[in-house]
Amino acid sequence: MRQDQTRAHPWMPNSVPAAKDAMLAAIGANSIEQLFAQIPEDHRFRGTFDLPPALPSEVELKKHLLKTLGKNRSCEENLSFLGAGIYQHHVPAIVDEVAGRSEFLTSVWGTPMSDHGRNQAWFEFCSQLGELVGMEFVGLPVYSWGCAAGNAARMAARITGRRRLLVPASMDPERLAVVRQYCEPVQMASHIAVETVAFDPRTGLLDLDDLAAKLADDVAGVYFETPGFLGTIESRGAEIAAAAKRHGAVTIVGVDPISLGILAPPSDYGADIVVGTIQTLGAHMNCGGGAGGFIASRDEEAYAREYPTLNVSITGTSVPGEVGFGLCLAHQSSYGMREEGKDWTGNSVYLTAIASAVYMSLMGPEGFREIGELIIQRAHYAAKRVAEVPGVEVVFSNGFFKEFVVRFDGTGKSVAQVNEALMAKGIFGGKDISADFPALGQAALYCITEIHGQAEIDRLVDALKEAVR
Amino acid sequence: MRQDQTRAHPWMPNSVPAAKDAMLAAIGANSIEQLFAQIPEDHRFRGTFDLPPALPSEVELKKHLLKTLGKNRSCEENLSFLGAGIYQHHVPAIVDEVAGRSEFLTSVWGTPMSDHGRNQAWFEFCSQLGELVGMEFVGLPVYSWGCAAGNAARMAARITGRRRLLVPASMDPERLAVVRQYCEPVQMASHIAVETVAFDPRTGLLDLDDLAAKLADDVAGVYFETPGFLGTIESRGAEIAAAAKRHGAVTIVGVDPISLGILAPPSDYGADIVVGTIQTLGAHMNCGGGAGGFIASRDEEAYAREYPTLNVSITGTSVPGEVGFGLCLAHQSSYGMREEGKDWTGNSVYLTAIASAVYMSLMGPEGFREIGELIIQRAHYAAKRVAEVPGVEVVFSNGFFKEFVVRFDGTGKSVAQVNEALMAKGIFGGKDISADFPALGQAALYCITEIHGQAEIDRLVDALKEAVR
Amino acid sequence: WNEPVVMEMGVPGRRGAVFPAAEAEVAAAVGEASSLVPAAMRRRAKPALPEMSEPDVLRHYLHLSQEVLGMMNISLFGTCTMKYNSRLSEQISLRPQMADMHPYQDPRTLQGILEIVHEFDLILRQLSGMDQFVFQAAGGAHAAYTQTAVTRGYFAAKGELEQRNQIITTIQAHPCNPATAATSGFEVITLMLEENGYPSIEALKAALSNRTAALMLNNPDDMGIYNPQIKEWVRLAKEAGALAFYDHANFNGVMSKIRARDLGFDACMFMLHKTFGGPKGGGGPATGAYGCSAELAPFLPKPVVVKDEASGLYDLDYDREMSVGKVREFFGNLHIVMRAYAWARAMGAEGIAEASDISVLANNYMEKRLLAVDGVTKSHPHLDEYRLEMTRYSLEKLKEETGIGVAELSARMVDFGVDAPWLAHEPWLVPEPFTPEAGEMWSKEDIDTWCDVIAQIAKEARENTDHVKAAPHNAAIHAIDGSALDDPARWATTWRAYLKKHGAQARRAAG
Amino acid sequence: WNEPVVMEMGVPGRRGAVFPAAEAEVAAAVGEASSLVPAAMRRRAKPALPEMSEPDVLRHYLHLSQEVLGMMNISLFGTCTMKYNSRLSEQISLRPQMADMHPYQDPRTLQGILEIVHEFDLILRQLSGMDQFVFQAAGGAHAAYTQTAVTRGYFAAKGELEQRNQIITTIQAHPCNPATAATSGFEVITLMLEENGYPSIEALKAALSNRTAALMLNNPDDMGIYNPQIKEWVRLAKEAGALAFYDHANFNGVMSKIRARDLGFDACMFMLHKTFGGPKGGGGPATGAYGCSAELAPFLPKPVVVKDEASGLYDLDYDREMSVGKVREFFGNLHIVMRAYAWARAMGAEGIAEASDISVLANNYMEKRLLAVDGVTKSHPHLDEYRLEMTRYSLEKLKEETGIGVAELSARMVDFGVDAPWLAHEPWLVPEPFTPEAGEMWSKEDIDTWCDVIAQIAKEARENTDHVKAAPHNAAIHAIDGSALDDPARWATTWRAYLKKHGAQARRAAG
Repeated sequence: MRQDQTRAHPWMPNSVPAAKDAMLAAIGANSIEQLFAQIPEDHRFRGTFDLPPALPSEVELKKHLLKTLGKNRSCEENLSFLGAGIYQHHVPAIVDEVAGRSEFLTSVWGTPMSDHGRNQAWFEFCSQLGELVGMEFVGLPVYSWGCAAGNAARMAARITGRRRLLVPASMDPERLAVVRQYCEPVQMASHIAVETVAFDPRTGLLDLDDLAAKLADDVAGVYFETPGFLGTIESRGAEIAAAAKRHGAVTIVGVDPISLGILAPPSDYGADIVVGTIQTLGAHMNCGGGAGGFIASRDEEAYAREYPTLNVSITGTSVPGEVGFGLCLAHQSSYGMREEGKDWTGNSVYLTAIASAVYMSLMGPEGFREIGELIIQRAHYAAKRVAEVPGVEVVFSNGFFKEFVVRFDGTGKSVAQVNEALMAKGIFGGKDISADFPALGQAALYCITEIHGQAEIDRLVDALKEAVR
Repeated sequence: MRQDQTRAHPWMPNSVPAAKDAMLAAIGANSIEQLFAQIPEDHRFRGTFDLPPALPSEVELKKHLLKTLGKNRSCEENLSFLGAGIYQHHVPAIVDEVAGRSEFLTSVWGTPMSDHGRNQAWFEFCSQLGELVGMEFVGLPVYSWGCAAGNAARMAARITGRRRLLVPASMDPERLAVVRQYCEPVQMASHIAVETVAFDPRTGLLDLDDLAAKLADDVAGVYFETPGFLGTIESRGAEIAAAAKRHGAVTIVGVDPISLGILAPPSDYGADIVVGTIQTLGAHMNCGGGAGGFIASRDEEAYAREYPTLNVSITGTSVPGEVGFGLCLAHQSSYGMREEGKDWTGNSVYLTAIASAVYMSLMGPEGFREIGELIIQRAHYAAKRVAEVPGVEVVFSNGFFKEFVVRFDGTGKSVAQVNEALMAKGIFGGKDISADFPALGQAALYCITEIHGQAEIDRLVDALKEAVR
Repeated sequence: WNEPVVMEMGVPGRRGAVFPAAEAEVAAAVGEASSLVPAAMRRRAKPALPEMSEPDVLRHYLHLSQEVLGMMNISLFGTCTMKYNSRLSEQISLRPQMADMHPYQDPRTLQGILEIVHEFDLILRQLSGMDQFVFQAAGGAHAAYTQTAVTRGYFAAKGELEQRNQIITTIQAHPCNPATAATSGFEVITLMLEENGYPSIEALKAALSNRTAALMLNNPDDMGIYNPQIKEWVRLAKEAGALAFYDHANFNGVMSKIRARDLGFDACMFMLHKTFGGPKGGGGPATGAYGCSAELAPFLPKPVVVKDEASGLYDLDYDREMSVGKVREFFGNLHIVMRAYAWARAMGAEGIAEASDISVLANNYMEKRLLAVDGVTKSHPHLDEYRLEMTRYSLEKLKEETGIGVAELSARMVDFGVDAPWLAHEPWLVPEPFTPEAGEMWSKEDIDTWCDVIAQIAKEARENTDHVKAAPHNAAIHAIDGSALDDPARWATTWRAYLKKHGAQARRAAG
Repeated sequence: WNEPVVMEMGVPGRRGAVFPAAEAEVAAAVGEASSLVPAAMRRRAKPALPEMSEPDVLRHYLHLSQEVLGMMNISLFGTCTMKYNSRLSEQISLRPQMADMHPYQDPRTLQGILEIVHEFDLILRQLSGMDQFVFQAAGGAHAAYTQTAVTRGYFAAKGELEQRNQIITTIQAHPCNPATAATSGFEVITLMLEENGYPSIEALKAALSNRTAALMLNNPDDMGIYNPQIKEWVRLAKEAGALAFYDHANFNGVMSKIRARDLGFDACMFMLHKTFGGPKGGGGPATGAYGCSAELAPFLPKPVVVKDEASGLYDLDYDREMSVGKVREFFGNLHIVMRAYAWARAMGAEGIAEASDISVLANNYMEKRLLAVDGVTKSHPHLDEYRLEMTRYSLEKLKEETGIGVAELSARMVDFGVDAPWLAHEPWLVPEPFTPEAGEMWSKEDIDTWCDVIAQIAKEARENTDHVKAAPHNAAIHAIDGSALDDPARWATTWRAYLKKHGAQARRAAG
């Protein structure tokens, strides 16, 4: 066996003894150990780490990683109808290419001059997203849609000085859990009470009577989504926003921006703050790691001054006609004011913002229209076909965008049983929501995107027919 | 159905009607058809092309390509022992990264100043390869090892004014076929006669008696390889080169440079021209598309002036101390002299040269040593273990690098039968060479590289034991 | 070079991405798309996005990438522990078995990624002594937030949450600690540094009480000084009934040398996107690995990856009654966890220890070089100890003597093709601060080059002050006008706002 | 910016790629590696390669990539028909199902790639009218060579090869035609252009004889002029017993408009790496698709991909008795064929026709713009026809008037961030020639910008001649010293040779 003890590690240029010796000599130290003298001996760990063996050789490491990941079964090899917050949309190749460019991928922070290209790309992300949602002020993204909603709720509370938030009872339980986290538990003095507003069991839309009953002058914000978690397009957004406005509450709308080529921008129906996902704009699912959220609003100072995000503004330079980009309203962040800052700011999903910028540039207005039309048509086709399966029912059979709820009660099978049968055929059935929404029965949320052609939908229907037999 | 007739194609910015109209207006033409007026009507194709439907949508195109390529079974998912000129070596990730950089990938030709980085990378390819093979003059790569050997044979013929070439009878039939093509059929006035020299059936090495018998003062070149096609290391290179020299013939040596961390550079044993593959230096197999060849020699004018390759030289610039790179000896190419040029020059595998440059920089002297040691040890281990399988014999049981010949005659099975059994277990057995080398019996050429660990070799042995039962 | 803003580019009708029309049978079955959208919700005006072809979009963003210096040359970006980001991991991250995985797939189809999460959890447990890690936090600050959420859960379960509403931190702890504590509803008590470079035990004692929920701090902080009393701190905190959280943002300096749990901490966090070799990407996707003791584990956000030792199968445990719920949807940025796992495997225990060694050695070497520059000083100059992985320097002297401070230095560095270092988090305890970090990935030559640039600029500051002040001269753009950035009448985070506020003059000619 | 040559970089002992030691059992079974190498063949001196870490290698080559202009901005590189290279194809090319395929796998495991080859063959048959394509040639010139090899095989089979030892081409045919003909042992007869921009029928008749093996030509050639007598040419060639080969290097101008076989040609070739959207990569990996009539097909290099229509299975047919053998090992650069297939599918028949339309339209638009520049003229100015996909221009007038010719123009263009166009193959029939090609991937705006640069330089040539002559001013390096390149005492294609010839002075300080 070769002695590898002294072999330099490929990722550490200074692991060459000569480099270490030269640096030790320069600082007048005899050993590296000496450099750690300030750590008291009784703090030191002197044991051995029980770590798996090192794989400094790339050929070995690659083999190991591929073998391990090879135990996964992906949505590319299989046919997946899972959505519920993470969506299998097509990621154009140039999105990966740009986001993978070493310059962007490894970029840290320099000056507005040395970061110019990245800052511009971020500004372009905000600018394009602003066009989609119809808003003028857009921050850099936060971790997820849920986090964006949580931040927006806190913004509303700060703006209004109130501490109640109304959300739809049909909201994604996962996303709702995040919002509740952000709104703090009841023991905290600054707790924001999150209350759910019922939804109409026939349409999936918000129950306006229940909303009216709960709306009052102590409500900070009314949050609703379109399309909502159950897939439905909230058609009475303007009425909801008007009701909120009457009570001085902030209207917060959650959207999946990939729908906005055919759906009205929330600004059209009165949204004050818009939040949503950016995962659908060019991010891979990454087992949920593709999540990313945004916050947008009108460019009003009262709103702008409550943003917890990094914000990039266009500005001039010392040369007339030249533009550059810099952080704006930086001081209100936690970097500027620590605990006095707006919530907190930190690393988020800023590379995804670049990916999304590329995605939106590639799509343009017509790309968004086409994809929206294609998805809504195929989703309705899928719903129609699925409803033909004996015993299977589509709960909200119209007024949805890409997701719809399928109830299996009539088949005598549970969602789990159906999905097990589908999996055996290489199909990942819709997300089981029967535990979260018991009123809907044995229900699953199916998702259709542009990757599901008629052939794939027909394949699902055939498999379902067998599965429910 | 949407009318797509007028939809602009994503890859053609000017497919927008407005752009076409503006250009037509500028040139004063009424229609595009008018621009083709100079083509006589009876030349025009007026039919319809029976092409498969267009897939301008990337999501559809990707689906189609993945589905089609999904019918392949790759050497990553399977365990392959195929070599014989294309080898499954590990391609470091940064090699793909650099070769895939848009700047290199799409580069055409500008000026030495605008192409500076690429020219430097090419120079670095030549410089590093020169160190490996021990030569000072290295051209940019040609299509393949066989093409390089063919070009070298023609160089030898031009240098010596002679028209006989001696090659080993153990040579790769595929590579030999290319050399014969380059040496022209007997009907041509400039035909170079290619004659094979026998090999020792016990060792696989060149039969020096047969060589002596065929060497004469009309021989332009003696070509041999190490490791040779049958895997063996030609240990008497110096004697062969000396014999060639005595007769005024050029010694041409073919090498797989990945062996040169542990094998002597051909300059050490008298090579005048060195050729070989660059596929092993960072190119994917690509079903054979990874092939690439190189030509190197001492930096003597008589040799340099016969190169058919593009050649890049370092030089100064108008600023003292600054270096640049330019094409050297360009005029002797077919670009400079058409039919009077040295063979011909054209697009080759120049991007692979960059990949190989990265590969060699990453490897360094110790990387080449380690990989050579690892491969030769594992290959011998494999040979030893395979020889334990009842009825199976390793023909040249030592003195080889990464490939060795396995004879199955003792098992009563043909190579085809054995390989069929292996394939059922996800193993691609060695290349069947029984038709090309009938004297070796039912023989297959097995290849071991750094990707084959002991576990993979043991798996092969187990599978072979079952296969020959 | 003058790359236009994408909003100025394109031509009507030009297309980048196109999609097929729905299949004939699909269209026949459901009708026009517009008929499927409730009338009130149909989009009327098209979004004013650019209309571009694919090659034009690609080239635009490639050009922007060319206008980023980042880590393409030498960037000793402090407080971030920047590392080499293996291209192998990037390749693998695009494999369908990573990229095209859905979090709600049946766990039986997620065995590879769950194994990686679990194995990496075990690695971090070794390095920290903690009993369980989760990866739901999407950044280091988010992991600090996780700490505050877990703290709430822990004390809520004990019925003490209303009482214990204070979190103690130090002025040099990363701002995310006080900020997340405040966001979680806690009152923040900040201890100041004293002469030794860390707050005194007395100050801590004065702050601790039965209202203290937790201690949140870094050690060493950006000064590179290790608080040798930290064990006593933790003891005191626990004595007061509080939790102790170790923000390991500065882990490189103590990696393999100490373990948070051994020192008594209840929880800690690691930044996988930095310390463990994930790419920073300008700021994420990131992962804050949050680890804690068995006592706190029941309160962790759910789900947690668990292994059934009998079957060897991995699963997602959602059935955690005491869990504080979610800090973000799903399980975390698992593509970053994968990269961190790959990094840890490539390094191994010895490599990880060596990375810490080299990082501290290189920092001290850099210190030697920087303090040789006339005008550069360091924080707490009276302390003789070798600093750990970074040191805070000051240009106060240079600024006084020449007018060139860290802002001017940063701008001028760009002209040399090297990027500016991190300065310091606010508040600036040290005037004109900067905090480079050599880490283990930059060679001695790189560090020398970087220090040469500082020395050169310090020289220029005296000899050619105006030239430095007018920098950069060779960057993509010239010095930006910062005055608009906080002016409501002029800031513009979108092109829409820009056009609105700056009107016709905003429209530069494209190209 | 001053990136050192890699041979100057590194530090002894530094490592980039490492490999494990052989497993203990392996080592025990076979002994030391050195014992396995025959003593005479052991390497004694290590190769003097750089010793670098992985991040340093990556950064070095990323820096070099940044010093290439290429198609990152506007490059109207003539005679190459540059196209958009889809990034989707690049992604897919790295999939194991493409990259990790071995040519000697059982064809049953190659069905995907063989299907692509076969389907693409069918597409090219449609576009050319030919009966069979092969993809063994690794470039356009190599396809021309394939033609000469097939020509030899065809006439050898007829027993006429010794007699038919001449190939006729034209002075504007790509140099690879005469060069490969000569390499194959043929005598080359070159016809000169006449007033109409192509050689006369009379000249052809004079050249044809029973010694003629083949005619090899482009149409249009780089002048953009279509030879309307081409059908008659082919008829005359065949009447003389010769073969006719159509080099479709300039296919964009006639793509979908004519078919080589319809005009009577026996064979043709397409450059998949250019015309069909494969990346040029600075010059390959490339593919010359060679197609021919059923009469010539038996002589094609082997193997040929065939489809069994009954089973639908694809196979490699090696059993071709008349085959001329091989022009390169294996079946071709199938990863380039895959890209070309993807391109053809993305474009479809209509897209391909439109690409030709746009390409010719854009060329004529560019001509309008360029001829408006004082000092620019075009070849055969007396001809009124619209040119096809490219036109040859001349700076003769500008050169005479200002001393600025194409060399100076090219160098100066770099300063504007646009790349120089192709000038012309030798011999330069037109003085100071240049041959831009707009193609279908550059927008009208791009063409305008490019023409603006030419106009600007022409203006500068008169107003600030020395500035133009000293160009480039803003490139990675300054104008190179060309005098060393053909001087045996000074040229150096390797660092070894450089050190030898230039000695100590060659050693620049690294960095």
